Amino acid sequence: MLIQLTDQPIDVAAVLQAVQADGAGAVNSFIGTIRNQSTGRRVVRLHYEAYDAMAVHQLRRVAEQAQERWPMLQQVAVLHRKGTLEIGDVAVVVAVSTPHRAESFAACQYIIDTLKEVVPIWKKEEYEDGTVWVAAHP
Amino acid sequence: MLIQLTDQPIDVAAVLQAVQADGAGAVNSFIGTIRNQSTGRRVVRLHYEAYDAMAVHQLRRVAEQAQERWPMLQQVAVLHRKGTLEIGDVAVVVAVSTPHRAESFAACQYIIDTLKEVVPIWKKEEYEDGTVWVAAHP
Amino acid sequence: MNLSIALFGITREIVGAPTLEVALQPGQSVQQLLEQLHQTYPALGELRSLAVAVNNEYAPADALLQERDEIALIPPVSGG
Amino acid sequence: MNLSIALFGITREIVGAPTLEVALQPGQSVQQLLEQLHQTYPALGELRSLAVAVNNEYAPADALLQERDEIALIPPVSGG
Repeated sequence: MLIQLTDQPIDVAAVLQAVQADGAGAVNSFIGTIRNQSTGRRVVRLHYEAYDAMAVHQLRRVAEQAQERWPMLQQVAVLHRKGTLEIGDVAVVVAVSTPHRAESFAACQYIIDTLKEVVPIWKKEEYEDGTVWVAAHP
Repeated sequence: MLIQLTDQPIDVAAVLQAVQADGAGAVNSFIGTIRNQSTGRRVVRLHYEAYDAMAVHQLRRVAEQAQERWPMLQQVAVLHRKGTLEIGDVAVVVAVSTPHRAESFAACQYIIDTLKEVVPIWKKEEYEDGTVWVAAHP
Repeated sequence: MNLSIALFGITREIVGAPTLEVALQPGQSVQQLLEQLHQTYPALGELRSLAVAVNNEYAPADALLQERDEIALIPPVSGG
Repeated sequence: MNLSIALFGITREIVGAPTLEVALQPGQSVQQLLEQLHQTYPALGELRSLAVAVNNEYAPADALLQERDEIALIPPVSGG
């Protein structure tokens, strides 16, 4: 299991390599990148802040929950950036390997969906005329 | 749109790079690799044979169908190997980018599921004591 | 009319050649081609499915064949 | 007892500091801590949600706090 919260660029190819296994015929991966717009506003860059210890603990827990739900899951990798990211930068990578493909899609989607609900990481979007903490207010 | 049927190794990192777009926040990819076993038998290697012209035509059609179903789809790549592949080799890569993540999972899964139903590519599994054309017989 | 039919995978092995020349009456259908092939090569009938492609598209059973068509037998595909 | 509460994102900006020292009666709950903080910092009440983490886990409202706990406020997360 590869779990990482990092202020360095994520090497996606290395992550995909890490989840490959001779018994796994399927690798599904999700890459979240920084978009140039959000709810109609032009985004200049993003700032990610994390509660480091809890974020790593919760990332690991999400990966473990996926392994419990999909016991055939062979390898799991979840990596998340923190700090300042520019448009196109990779913010998060989830990659899983399973013997067959349906479970690889389901497990990968479960991990990214759950990550976004429980892992204490916050992003502040920077526009040309200000900043907003995403999803903070109703 | 990147569509390829090739007898050369697939550069997964280059494929992922190819589908990134500044307006796309989500990239989902599926990588199919050669497993060391199939229905309980130990696989030594695989031989892929394709009806080249029709396979490329059908690969493109599947990608176009995905773009019709998910108009927000930004980039699509579908690459398939042919020839002899060893355990762990990448046989197929599907990668799509979309503004939001749910559609990236759905479109990628649609493409690989449909590919496996309609694209004229055949694999012959080689075991230590023989070979079998996969799925040929009931 | 004389048709040249491309063969792949297990159909190529059943017939023992990568292409098969077939003489048919003009205006015969996909269905009639398949019936003729099944009689000559009974092992084709043991396949899980057998489709015919005409000019890179799957052809329905009632499609009529023409001499200049690019025709292929498509046994169960197993890509991915 | 004196608690040191870690702040992140918008809660850090609302309070204007990365940690907050709070004096509470021993045996107070998460719920009571939140009520006290809402009185001091009304802007916390405008958030879509506000959770409390104790020792890296989300704590239920009735969880009792202890002086050596590692406590943090968790405004709506937005990772990914």
